Amino acid sequence: MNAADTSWMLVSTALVLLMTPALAFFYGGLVRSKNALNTMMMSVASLGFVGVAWAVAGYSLAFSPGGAGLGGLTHAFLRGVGLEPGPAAATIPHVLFMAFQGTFAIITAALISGAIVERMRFSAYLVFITVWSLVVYAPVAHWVWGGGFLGKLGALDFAGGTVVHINAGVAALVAAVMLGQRKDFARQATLPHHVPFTLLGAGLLWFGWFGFNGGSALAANGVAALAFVNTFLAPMGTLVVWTLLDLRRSGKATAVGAATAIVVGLVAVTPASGFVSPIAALALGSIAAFPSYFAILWRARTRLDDSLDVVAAHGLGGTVGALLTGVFAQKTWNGTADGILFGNPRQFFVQLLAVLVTIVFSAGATFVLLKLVNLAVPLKVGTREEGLGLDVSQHGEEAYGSGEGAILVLPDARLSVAVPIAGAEPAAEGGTT
Amino acid sequence: MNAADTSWMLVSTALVLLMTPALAFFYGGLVRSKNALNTMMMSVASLGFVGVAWAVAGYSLAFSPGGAGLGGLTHAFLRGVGLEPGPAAATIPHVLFMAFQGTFAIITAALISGAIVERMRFSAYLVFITVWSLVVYAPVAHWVWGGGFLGKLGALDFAGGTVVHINAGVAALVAAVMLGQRKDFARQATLPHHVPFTLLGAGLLWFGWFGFNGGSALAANGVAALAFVNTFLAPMGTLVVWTLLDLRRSGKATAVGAATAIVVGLVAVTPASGFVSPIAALALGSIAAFPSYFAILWRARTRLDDSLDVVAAHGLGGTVGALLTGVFAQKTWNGTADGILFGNPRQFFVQLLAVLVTIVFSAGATFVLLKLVNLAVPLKVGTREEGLGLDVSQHGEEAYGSGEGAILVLPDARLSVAVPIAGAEPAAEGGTT
Amino acid sequence: MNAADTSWMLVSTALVLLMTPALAFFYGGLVRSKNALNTMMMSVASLGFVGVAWAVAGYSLAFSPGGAGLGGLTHAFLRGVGLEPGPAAATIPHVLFMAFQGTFAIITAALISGAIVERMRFSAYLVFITVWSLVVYAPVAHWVWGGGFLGKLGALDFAGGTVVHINAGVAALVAAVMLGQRKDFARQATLPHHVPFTLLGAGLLWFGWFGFNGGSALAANGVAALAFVNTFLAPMGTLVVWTLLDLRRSGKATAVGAATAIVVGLVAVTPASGFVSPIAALALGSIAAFPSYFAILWRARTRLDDSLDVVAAHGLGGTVGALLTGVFAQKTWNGTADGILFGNPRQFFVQLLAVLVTIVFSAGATFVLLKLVNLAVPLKVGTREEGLGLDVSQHGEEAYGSGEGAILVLPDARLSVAVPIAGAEPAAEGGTT
Amino acid sequence: MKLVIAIVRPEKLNEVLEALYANEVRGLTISRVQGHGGETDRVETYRGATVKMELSEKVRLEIGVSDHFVVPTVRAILSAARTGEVGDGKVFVLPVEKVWRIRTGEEDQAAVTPVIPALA
Amino acid sequence: MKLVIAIVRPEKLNEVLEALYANEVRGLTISRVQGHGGETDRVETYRGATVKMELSEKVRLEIGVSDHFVVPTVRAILSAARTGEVGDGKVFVLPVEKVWRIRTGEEDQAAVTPVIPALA
Amino acid sequence: MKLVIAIVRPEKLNEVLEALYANEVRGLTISRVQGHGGETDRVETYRGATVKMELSEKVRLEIGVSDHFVVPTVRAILSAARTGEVGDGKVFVLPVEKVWRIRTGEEDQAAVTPVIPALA
Ligand SMILES: Nc1ncnc2c1ncn2[C@@H]1O[C@H](COP(=O)(O)OP(=O)(O)O)[C@@H](O)[C@H]1O
Ligand SMILES: Nc1ncnc2c1ncn2[C@@H]1O[C@H](COP(=O)(O)OP(=O)(O)O)[C@@H](O)[C@H]1O
Ligand SMILES: Nc1ncnc2c1ncn2[C@@H]1O[C@H](COP(=O)(O)OP(=O)(O)O)[C@@H](O)[C@H]1O
Repeated sequence: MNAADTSWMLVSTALVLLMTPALAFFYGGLVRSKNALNTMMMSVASLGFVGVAWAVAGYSLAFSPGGAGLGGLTHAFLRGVGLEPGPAAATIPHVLFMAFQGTFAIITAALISGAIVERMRFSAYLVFITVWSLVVYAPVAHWVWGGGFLGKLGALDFAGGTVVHINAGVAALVAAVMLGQRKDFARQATLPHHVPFTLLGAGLLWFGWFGFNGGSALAANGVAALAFVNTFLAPMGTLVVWTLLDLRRSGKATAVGAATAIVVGLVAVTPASGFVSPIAALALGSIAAFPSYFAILWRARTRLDDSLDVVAAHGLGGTVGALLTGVFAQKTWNGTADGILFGNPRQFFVQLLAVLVTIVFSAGATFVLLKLVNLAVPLKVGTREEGLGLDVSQHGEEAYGSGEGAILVLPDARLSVAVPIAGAEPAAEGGTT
Repeated sequence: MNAADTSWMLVSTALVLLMTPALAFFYGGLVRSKNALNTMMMSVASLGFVGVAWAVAGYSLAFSPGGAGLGGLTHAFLRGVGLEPGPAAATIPHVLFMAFQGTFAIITAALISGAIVERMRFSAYLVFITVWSLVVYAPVAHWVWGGGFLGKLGALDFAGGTVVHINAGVAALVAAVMLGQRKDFARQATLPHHVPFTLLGAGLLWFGWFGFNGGSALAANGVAALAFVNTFLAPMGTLVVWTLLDLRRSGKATAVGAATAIVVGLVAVTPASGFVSPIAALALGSIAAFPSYFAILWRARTRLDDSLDVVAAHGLGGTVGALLTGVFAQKTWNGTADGILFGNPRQFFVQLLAVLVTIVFSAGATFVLLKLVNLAVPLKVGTREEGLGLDVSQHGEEAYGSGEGAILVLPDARLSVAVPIAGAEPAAEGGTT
Repeated sequence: MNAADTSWMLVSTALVLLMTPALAFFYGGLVRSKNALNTMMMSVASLGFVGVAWAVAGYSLAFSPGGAGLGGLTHAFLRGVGLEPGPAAATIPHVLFMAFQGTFAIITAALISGAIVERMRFSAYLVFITVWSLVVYAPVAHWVWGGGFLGKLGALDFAGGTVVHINAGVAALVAAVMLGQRKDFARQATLPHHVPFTLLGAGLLWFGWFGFNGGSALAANGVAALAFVNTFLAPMGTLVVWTLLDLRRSGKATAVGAATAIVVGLVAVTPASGFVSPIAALALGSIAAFPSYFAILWRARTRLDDSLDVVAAHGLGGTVGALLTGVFAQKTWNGTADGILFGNPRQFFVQLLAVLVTIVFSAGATFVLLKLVNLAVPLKVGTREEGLGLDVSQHGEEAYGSGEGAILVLPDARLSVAVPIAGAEPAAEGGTT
Repeated sequence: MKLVIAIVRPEKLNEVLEALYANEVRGLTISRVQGHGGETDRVETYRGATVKMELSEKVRLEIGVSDHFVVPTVRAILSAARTGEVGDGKVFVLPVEKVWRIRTGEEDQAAVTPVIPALA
Repeated sequence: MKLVIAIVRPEKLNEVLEALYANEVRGLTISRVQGHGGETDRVETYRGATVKMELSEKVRLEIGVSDHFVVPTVRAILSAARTGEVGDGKVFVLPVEKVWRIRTGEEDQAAVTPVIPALA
Repeated sequence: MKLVIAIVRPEKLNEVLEALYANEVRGLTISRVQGHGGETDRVETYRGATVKMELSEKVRLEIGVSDHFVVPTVRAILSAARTGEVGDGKVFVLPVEKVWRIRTGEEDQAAVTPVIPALA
């Protein structure tokens, strides 16, 4: 065990965990205020439900020895996951590796929620993401990182272009289609109720992403530094290009656009971060701005209510990143493989294959899962509840309560006996205890 | 000195420092908007006043060699606290250990404020927490961690179940009783004015808590990883159980509940984090949801205006955690001691003793201190100021100013001479400088 | 290469990057809501534009071998910046050093924006900060840290008192004068629209500043711990003094004041952090409260619309810190140089010289640059746009949209063909896809 | 038909509402407003700037009532909203020419009598 | 001159505005209000406290019109704002004695006819 | 008794208030509203969606005055609120039947004359 590596991985794990609350704010700012809490809770809940599922079975399915398609149950309930280094990371405690990977499962499930905000029944959502993390996320993680067939084939995915972003993006697409549109979609303007939250979310996501990509080196070494610096540069390129596209289109550099650009750049560099040179990362980030920018414009003209554009940002951004990894990868930087630009076109096709396999599996499995969940609990809330807002209808709360006209419902029998400590006398002009 | 350990402790200290602003948002979101700044300032002020008191005398009282009950003044004004490792932590600079421990004192004092929001005179509060950190916090820290009698007895408190949470929870209870109720308590509904802030606070608290518990290993080793992972798992368990309890009770999974659950899970695992296995931590977190959940429901029916339920979350959560440490502790994981489940019932009673001693001392000392402060400055603001809100009455500010009807009071003589640099000519259509 | 140092520098770089979004909130909370996004975007844009400029040329100009006044272009486009340690930092990857320094350039440019909020044309701002980072920031960084003449002279600037804070403060002064006042300045009260954001910003800035100062040791060693702990103590002193000054002046401890105090303390300790003892840092922070406190009061009576008091906080705070470094520096702590108090008055005059050189150069160069930008794009928006607010006029967005009276403009031809995936049938009572 | 407009203290709103419901007045509309009158101004400070806040938070109630309901309505407000300190607010009664209930198109008196919810 | 005051559901606002514009009513002022009537209360829970929310979000329109415009204005509102469920709101018509347009000082009828923006 | 209702630009509010105070009008109530009239719409963009904002921010003043105060009140508003550009707003004068001061129960004229605070 190496203390320096452990130190970095402790930090990285904390950073990635922070990304899920960050996502809650990124998404939460983009919806209407009557759905703010529901949207945030879709991320927060993942921290609980997917996290527990990960400890119970997800980690084992993804990372314990098994077949080409799925791991076994050796590590179910964290059996055999101890303080000594595990097989996947030779210099840090096994249990820390488990937690680091758990943060990935949590945020991947939470990412999906952006496509289905403002209309999904919360209990159905809880069932959906919990099971999804076991039957969709865990297998794909196994294929790429857990000893499965994509990793063996040589697919490069440093920190989760396929496993996390394409996977979530495709699931988001399927979920958006299956739930159908919000009742006001394309009928009424649904403005972001709190753009500063979206900027806050983007800032914290970037911060956390240093752990996501930099931590995927599983050590505090040169590869970590490379992944880190690429995570630093790529979104800068995306942000500049996006801003210029915005200025060119309407003369206004939008803040929602800037926040989106940062996320798209981070998504795109994720699979590439440990494999390409820093200047290539800057190029990759800049290039990745274009498809997502225009996809978002185009999506708004379709009938697809992928409400917060998860498909354009994560699905498409992840795909572009995964493919460009096959273009820009450079053995002199990563010691592993070259991409097209450095004379190895094969890598590109391996990347393409990994992308396609992930798309097909994620789409199919998510579709079946949602169908099943729908049998147990209807996925969508009623039109009335949608109109009232999901904060009140699903959570019994308002995000920004003013208290006007709020009448306290006194419990049947307000205890008239004093609480035990009530003997102490109140200070000063204090109330009567 | 070990660089890897230093690296981790630098990070941990920063993380714990961040918890106090995080707490400002956790608490600040739960009050009415007219008291938002006051509530936040109760945490922020602790960063200044308790921090300075710590450097001046608190650290010395807690950690310099002394008796069983209190340290000496050897290290007052940081004398002898240098860059070489100190006695308490052999591999990191002494001065860093001092800062790390300082962040604990700061947040412990700030935690108390949740019980007395919306009514305490700010100047009285400043005096109270400053002195409290010296006469209540420092001794208890000394008993458990500074070479005092509880540590010698074998009480297990990894990161502050007794020192921080029970201590703050009990002080909160005493303070709530002595200040008495807010004038609207149980008369009017006082809704949280900004639940997203509470979620933000909970997210940042969790993030910071990795430094709190993980850093309490004082090194980047296996114990740190264990404490870290337990801090990762326990709140997940609490969050799931709390959500299910909420759904069972009213069909609505509240966001305030989710934020509370995260904190309760973190509190409960604090004393246990370096002593129990990960799966035990998950169990411990899940179990800890019950007492706090029902205590909060019950408290609302009493006359006790512990406004933000510090007693239920920290006092009770800390007690449950400290006792369960005596149940779940496992020598094969911690190398130190077993709990009941592993054949050592004695540990449970040592834990119980530590809890009781802390409760008695904290209650008594806080009571006397508040009585004394009240002689100098009345603890509670007048009813009028309470009605107006403490932001305006104590801080002369509004949290969310619109500027309507705000008239700028011009200083008696607005300087009509130009400022020195005013010679430079204004650009474009610029104003007249 | 040293893994522990790399681990700490990875974290530090992430922490400093976070400071720019933090600044967005610190500043964003202080303006009126109609300018909230514009103010935040002034920081966010720096992450893109200055970041890219840094990779393209800024890093090379500042840190590649060159003359006394400016580095060369050896490292333009990051040529020769690899994973092996570079000349400036012997134990961490060169590319990581580049990124760490890049975060400094980014925030320095963003700091300026506080003086010119609510009135600068956004496109002119983009051009300004991008070029400024190359022609003002890079040279000054070279002088002090890149092998230039101020470093050679023995000027002590641990983490950027001159390079960052005086530099930004002076540029802010020049920019405020050249743009002229806002139309409502001194006519109407312009209240902070969201003080909690300012507190959030201050909290996150403090957190990030541990990387800023602690990371400037470029290693996880005793110097890092010293810089870290000084960054911990100094703002505490400032916060206490500022609060007491506030209480003395009006009986109210303002929250905006507390946030400002934290920043002033951080600014002042920046140049000193690795050179003075912890108790001296506490003293330094306490002393630094006075000049900035009274400068802010005084500024409000002048005609200078340095809207968010960048000059008083950063220019003056940085100057005080740089000079006090020459007073409190202590060889027994830093191994480098003593200050006046320890018998070396020469150091004070070297500090003074560095301050003056920076002021003169920054003022002159910023003046010329703004004149040139103004030829291409008028710096200031029109009075109408100012009245409407820069969020709408420059970004086409509102920070807090309610959607009332917002009519969705349908694209000319809403695609009536279904999107590809629309074949899948909607679930439950779902909308018609 | 009359329109009763009342400006009251926010902290008195709940009491006013209860008094109105007790008097069978169940249809009403409220909004947050700011008022200026004889109250002393608050002073606030933001960095160097001192600011006098000349407006205080109030709540405005708007209640359409048939003529014979005016007196009980006003009386309920007057007694429930009073604290006796400057700033308690005002009540205005305005003439109304016509009222409609949007849901049914009912007019005048019928329009302002709310349905009693099944479980009330 | 009359003042038409309408309380409608927020989600119906855009339809109401369109209906008004279609009827040449282009000058109006709106505000967010909260209403109480026959709607069932929402229940919310914050930790131990259960709270009954007796007010629902509404939007209030205020439209100054000349006499012959009252009927089309009211008709437009009545039809556009209706859902048929309890809570649709009310329309009040009040007499107005005098109107001024601030920009020009024009009075009465002239004051409430908005300029047609060049490109509309 | 009359009720003067004025819709003005938010940036003119302070000037209007000053003009009113200068004319001894000290009791009033304001609220934030949004208006539609002849002003050109703002266009905003949120990702793919382009949105036309048809309402502009305004402030609404409501001032109960005795009859002989109507003219000076209106005159003060008209001159202080004018910019000359479309969107300056309107003033309406409505008849009031009765006024009460809640604090004292005083009626009509007496009810709208604010106490002069000791130190004013
Ligand atoms: N003439 C008026 N027209 C409209 N509103 C008024 C008028 N006078 C007072 N108000 C409202 O009533 C509130 C209380 O009035 P004020 O004169 O302060 O107290 P009091 O009625 O107790 O003498 C004010 O804040 C304002 O909202
Ligand atoms: N008498 C009234 N005066 C003023 N506003 C009223 C009155 N009655 C109802 N309203 C407003 O109209 C809204 C709808 O009224 P309600 O009685 O719930 O439904 P409906 O008109 O469909 O019977 C209320 O929320 C309230 O804002
Ligand atoms: N008929 C009306 N009824 C109520 N409010 C109106 C009416 N006409 C205009 N307003 C209000 O006055 C504001 C300015 O009116 P507008 O027609 O734009 O400008 P102007 O009065 O300068 O011609 C509007 O935004 C609206 O708030």
